[in-house]
Amino acid sequence: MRIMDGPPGARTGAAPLLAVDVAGIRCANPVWAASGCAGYGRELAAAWPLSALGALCVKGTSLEPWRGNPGPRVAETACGMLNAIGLQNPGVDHLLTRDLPWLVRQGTAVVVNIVGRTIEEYAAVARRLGDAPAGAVAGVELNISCPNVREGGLQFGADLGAAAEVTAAVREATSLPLLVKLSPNVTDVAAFAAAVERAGADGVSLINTLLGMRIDVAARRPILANLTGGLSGPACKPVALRMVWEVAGSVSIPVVGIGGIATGLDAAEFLLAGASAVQVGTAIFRDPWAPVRVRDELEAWLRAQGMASAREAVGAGRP
Amino acid sequence: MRIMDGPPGARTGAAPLLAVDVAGIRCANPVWAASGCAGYGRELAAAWPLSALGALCVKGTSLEPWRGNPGPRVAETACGMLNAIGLQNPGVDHLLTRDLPWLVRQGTAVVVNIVGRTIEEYAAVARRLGDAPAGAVAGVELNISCPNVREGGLQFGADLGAAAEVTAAVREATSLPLLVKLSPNVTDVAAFAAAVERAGADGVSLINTLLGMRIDVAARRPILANLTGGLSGPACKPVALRMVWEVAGSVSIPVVGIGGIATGLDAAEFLLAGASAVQVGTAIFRDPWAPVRVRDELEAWLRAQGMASAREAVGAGRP
Amino acid sequence: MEAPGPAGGPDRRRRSPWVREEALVLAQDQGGPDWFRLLLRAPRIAPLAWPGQFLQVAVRPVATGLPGPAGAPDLAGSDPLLPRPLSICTLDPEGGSLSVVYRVAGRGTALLASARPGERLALLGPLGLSFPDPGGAASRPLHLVGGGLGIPPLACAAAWARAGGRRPQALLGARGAAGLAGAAEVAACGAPVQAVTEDGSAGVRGLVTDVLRERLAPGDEVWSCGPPAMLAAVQRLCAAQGAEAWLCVERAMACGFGVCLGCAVARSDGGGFLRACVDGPVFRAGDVDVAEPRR
Amino acid sequence: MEAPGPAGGPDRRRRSPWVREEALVLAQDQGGPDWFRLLLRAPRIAPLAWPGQFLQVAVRPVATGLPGPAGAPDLAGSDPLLPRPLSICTLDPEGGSLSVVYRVAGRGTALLASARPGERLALLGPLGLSFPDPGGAASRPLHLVGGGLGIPPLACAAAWARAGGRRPQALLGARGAAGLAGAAEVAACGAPVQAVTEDGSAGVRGLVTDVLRERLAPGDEVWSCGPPAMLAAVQRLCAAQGAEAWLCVERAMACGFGVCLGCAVARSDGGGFLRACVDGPVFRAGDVDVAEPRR
Ligand SMILES: Cc1cc2nc3c(=O)[nH]c(=O)nc-3n(C[C@H](O)[C@H](O)[C@H](O)COP(=O)(O)OP(=O)(O)OC[C@H]3O[C@@H](n4cnc5c(N)ncnc54)[C@H](O)[C@@H]3O)c2cc1C
Ligand SMILES: Cc1cc2nc3c(=O)[nH]c(=O)nc-3n(C[C@H](O)[C@H](O)[C@H](O)COP(=O)(O)OP(=O)(O)OC[C@H]3O[C@@H](n4cnc5c(N)ncnc54)[C@H](O)[C@@H]3O)c2cc1C
Ligand SMILES: Cc1cc2nc3c(=O)[nH]c(=O)nc-3n(C[C@H](O)[C@H](O)[C@H](O)COP(=O)(O)O)c2cc1C
Ligand SMILES: Cc1cc2nc3c(=O)[nH]c(=O)nc-3n(C[C@H](O)[C@H](O)[C@H](O)COP(=O)(O)O)c2cc1C
Ligand code: FES
Ligand code: FES
Repeated sequence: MRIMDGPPGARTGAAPLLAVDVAGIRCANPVWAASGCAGYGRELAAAWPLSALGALCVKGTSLEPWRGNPGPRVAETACGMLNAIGLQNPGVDHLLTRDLPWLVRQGTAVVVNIVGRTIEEYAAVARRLGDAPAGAVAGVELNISCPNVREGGLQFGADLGAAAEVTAAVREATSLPLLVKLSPNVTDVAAFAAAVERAGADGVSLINTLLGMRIDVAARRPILANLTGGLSGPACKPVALRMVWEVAGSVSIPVVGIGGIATGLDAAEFLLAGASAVQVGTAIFRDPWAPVRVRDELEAWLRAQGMASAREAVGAGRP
Repeated sequence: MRIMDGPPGARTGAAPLLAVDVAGIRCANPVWAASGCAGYGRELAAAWPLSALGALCVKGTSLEPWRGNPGPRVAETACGMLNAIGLQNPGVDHLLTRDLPWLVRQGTAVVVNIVGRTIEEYAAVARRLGDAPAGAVAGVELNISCPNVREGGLQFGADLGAAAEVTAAVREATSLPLLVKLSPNVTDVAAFAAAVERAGADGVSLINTLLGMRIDVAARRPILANLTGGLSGPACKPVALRMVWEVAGSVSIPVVGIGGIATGLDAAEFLLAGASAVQVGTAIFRDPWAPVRVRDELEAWLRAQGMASAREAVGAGRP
Repeated sequence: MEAPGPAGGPDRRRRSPWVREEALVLAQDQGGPDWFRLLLRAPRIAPLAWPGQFLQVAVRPVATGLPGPAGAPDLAGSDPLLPRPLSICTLDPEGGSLSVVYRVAGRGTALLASARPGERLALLGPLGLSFPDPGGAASRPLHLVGGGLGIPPLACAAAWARAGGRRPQALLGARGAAGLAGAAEVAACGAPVQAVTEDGSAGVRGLVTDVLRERLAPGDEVWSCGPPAMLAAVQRLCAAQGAEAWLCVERAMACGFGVCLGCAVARSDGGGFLRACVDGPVFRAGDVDVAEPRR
Repeated sequence: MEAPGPAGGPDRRRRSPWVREEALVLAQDQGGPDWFRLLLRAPRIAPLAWPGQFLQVAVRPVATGLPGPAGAPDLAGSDPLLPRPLSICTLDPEGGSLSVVYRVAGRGTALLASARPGERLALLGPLGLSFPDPGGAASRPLHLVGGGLGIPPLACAAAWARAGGRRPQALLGARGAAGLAGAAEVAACGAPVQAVTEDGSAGVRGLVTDVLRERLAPGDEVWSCGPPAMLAAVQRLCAAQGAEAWLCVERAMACGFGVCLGCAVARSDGGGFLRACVDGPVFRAGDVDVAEPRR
């Protein structure tokens, strides 16, 4: 397999099959890299051209730099892993001045995952993204679902009113396409999707990680310093797929599916359930080439199914 | 390893190490078989004496026989499986007249998992259990958490008020030890535990399955006839353990840990997190001897840790 | 729960106590583009087994001799989580061996195809109810009707019928010649084989039921295994002709020994569901609705 | 993010482009009660590697030649999900081979121990920053200080130092003789070895730092790898003596190439965290707080 090395446009000509527009984010293909699993793209760019991605969601970015949690921060589980990174990131200014200009040159759509401790901080990050050159930021992914920070995570993602409020504030602060990233740690994820839709979201992405734990039986204490962490990887895929199915059936904005996607057929399941695009996260740790492989396998599947475009698959598994 | 073949009492003498009392249910050891994963014990009894179990939770039992869902009812996932059995069962009369007398002779504590479509039905099943000979039923496990039925499952398990109400009604209807089996498909499982504690539960058991889905990409539709199903097995263990940790830290009634337990060390994790006993479910499908193996491995671990009793491990992983 | 009561004659199916055994892979060979034969030494299970019964096969070899950390017996891991149900194809109770013939249908069977001689596979079995005991009706015609991966269990079935004094005739169908997995074993077990292929690449062109229709007489006995559509056609044909039919029904399974209720087969009388794993997989045709609702 | 700026002299650590390679298992042998040596043919990775760098090793062999169903490339499955980081022990860039020496610490390494010659293991590497280039200071004393499973990377480090004209001296510690995993390789790579064991079963009785204290002079250079407590002691000793120390620090990892931020190592200046995988694993002693907060 030859990895493309032109800009997305180059591929669009060759394979319009894969091109998608998600909530106003135009992508060469529906396979994105998930936030926190691809850094700011530099490491992966050493392996393959980032333009092979539909979009890259950068690590959760805050107004000021965040330290993150002490270690251990990761632990493996059956077909999955727990992480409690705690949103370590160098802040939005670093992104704007250092990483974004470089990313733009790589020719991939950049989606900025934003985090904050307060509604004002979220809005401020979104506003700061307005300082980027036009077109540099393809979209904003509002992360109200990190289970690993005391403030700025589930406090917004598990409260319908707060979710709507922060969405509305960020909507005010930016005219960029706005995705809201939902938490699976709620009773009724469709209600959250509906709430943020009403508050002005252009799309939703889900799932973020499921809150989980492991205990070291020899040391007799939780393995992660943070005690709990977020479960990701194939283990969480059935839950993610069910939530995408529920949400896609209840809102009219596009849905980006995330959770345990490691193969093209995994991606196909999410498209059939109603996702317009998918994100590959944990699979990257196992195989840095995973997003490119997923894209190629998805393309092969679409062709085998005789589908004329990825859009044709979206929701095609629904009754 | 020789499997004991006397009544629990015989073992209690030999290994008081493992004996536990959970919410008034006296067990030879803290390893139970989970509801729906051991039927009514007859099939497993062909492999090993049921008296090796701490307790056996029978299949969810309703007032009248329930048909269950059409197939396919099961599908494998990464390190887990989905089921949508739909609580097929022959009803409480069948249990009382056919299975319970036989079970009592096996010398294991019998916990009856009860289900209903309405609060009245739940209460009626509990009341009928009063017709059993004294001591035949060791306890009731009130299942308000089956994700696979329209009525009588999450309708109670995902609504704080309804959960309390059905608990109170069943409490009224029986004087047997009462466990309430909680759903993981909620935002705040500890709130449910607190609500049922206030309503009269003697203990809680958790987790029931996580709602999930798989799609057949060739057929382009969900694999399960019921569309969604419940995720069980090792994949869900980190979520289960985290919920047990949360609940054990917030109620004063005992907690029975369930979810992905397949080894003695898995069981140890749940005990350290605060569970007084554990249930083995899906692991039985992979290895019918799993509960006995888990018990023996747990015993070996307790000895290696120099613990004088299983009770000593309960909560010992908490700060 | 017990097996359903007989409705139309004595229930001659057999059940066995099941055991767990780490069977030794004696040989594995590829029989067609997508199917394999696996010969196993299973001295505990083989003597207990009857034709029509199946095994739950763990698709990854047992991890023996690993320097495992204490208390972590599950080194092989839990992916795939569940064993795979496979019918017994040939059976040598005295020699303590048996074989399965299987199609690579997905990941589990693909992993199984990588098992090498000398490795050990964990089996649970023999499971389920067998075909009915063939003895005591030497002159009664017995048709073994198999389609695709329903053919393999008819091999030991043929041998059993022969041993019981019967003269079974096999009608084995597939899309093409390459799909006649296990047909050679059926013939070797003593049943004359008429192959029937949809593309005519082996035997006669058509469907097994086309040929069965010509051969079947009232009072005949039919043992059949194959895809749901074929079983349904056999069922109709036998009902119309007044023949006694026994169908081996496959369903997605979790446990394979009766505790999960995953393998539901609808009762034909509308009275709910039976379990393919313990109430079958061989059912009297009249007792069940073989068409799986969804796939 | 780039490697931290040098604080006290030029940063002579090397980084390599990393690649993926399905390496051939040439040999595997058990070196002690709980540790193994694994020799791999990795003609792409070996020529790129520098001592101190590590590999991400998939613990299950690549499932090659399986008749896989189309579109399911991940036959091996995802349990264990993550590869395991292992340091390069010996290195033959021209021959295209390398070895790792590892302890069976849990399920992943236990599975790795079942890899057999002829099988292929997926590797990612070489990862991280190497020990500092040893060249250009021929007369400067270099102490290689290793403890337990921190010993293996000092083998190729010794060879590199020798090739750079240095005369490295190795101080290798373990609880007992059986724990000196990789000590033979270090010696074979040209560094005279002084073993130090806590029970006195090999070399002198005591801790490596006891011996290092006697040998160390201001201006000396120390490369060290081992458990956190040992590294912390080496760090203190070198700071007190005015020696330059480079420490190879291990942390639980997910990706191993810098994207997950799982492998946090606290900066000694309080300025947050570095990544063990790309900002290390070899760090200048003064830059990091080697004690892992929790375990
Ligand atoms: C009692 C019984 C006996 C069987 N005997 C044989 C046999 O002798 N030879 C043989 O080749 N196959 C047999 N099967 C079918 C075999 O069990 C499945 O093909 C196998 O489980 C597929 O596993 P997999 O991991 O390769 O595929 P998966 O990835 O699990 O699935 C691949 C495809 O197989 C389907 N499938 C999964 N489980 C079953 C099932 N239990 N029955 C039917 N389809 C299923 C799935 O829907 C999917 O389309 C039997 C099944 C049963 C229930
Ligand atoms: C850069 C680097 C180089 C390493 N080089 C070597 C080497 O050359 N030889 C060697 O034997 N080991 C080395 N290790 C440690 C090795 O990676 C772990 O022992 C291994 O990952 C354990 O995997 P497991 O599945 O067997 O055990 P698990 O079941 O995952 O864990 C077993 C125990 O190991 C601990 N552990 C898990 N991951 C790590 C980790 N990354 N570092 C330290 N402890 C961990 C766990 O806390 C647990 O107590 C290195 C680690 C790193 C980060
Ligand atoms: C190490 C790690 C770091 C993550 N960081 C972020 C983050 O910064 N922002 C965010 O929205 N999601 C973050 N996530 C969640 C992922 O983007 C994704 O939603 C989740 O991992 C499920 O997908 P997966 O199973 O493909 O990994 C992180 C996940 C992991 C594993
Ligand atoms: C096939 C199947 C049937 C089940 N039936 C019931 C049931 O009738 N009542 C109930 O409370 N839980 C039922 N459960 C849930 C289990 O008791 C248990 O809570 C869950 O499976 C998680 O544990 P595990 O991972 O060990 O299986 C069922 C689970 C499975 C897999
Ligand atoms: S497969 Fe479990 S009851 Fe049949
Ligand atoms: S292990 Fe992922 S950043 Fe270091």
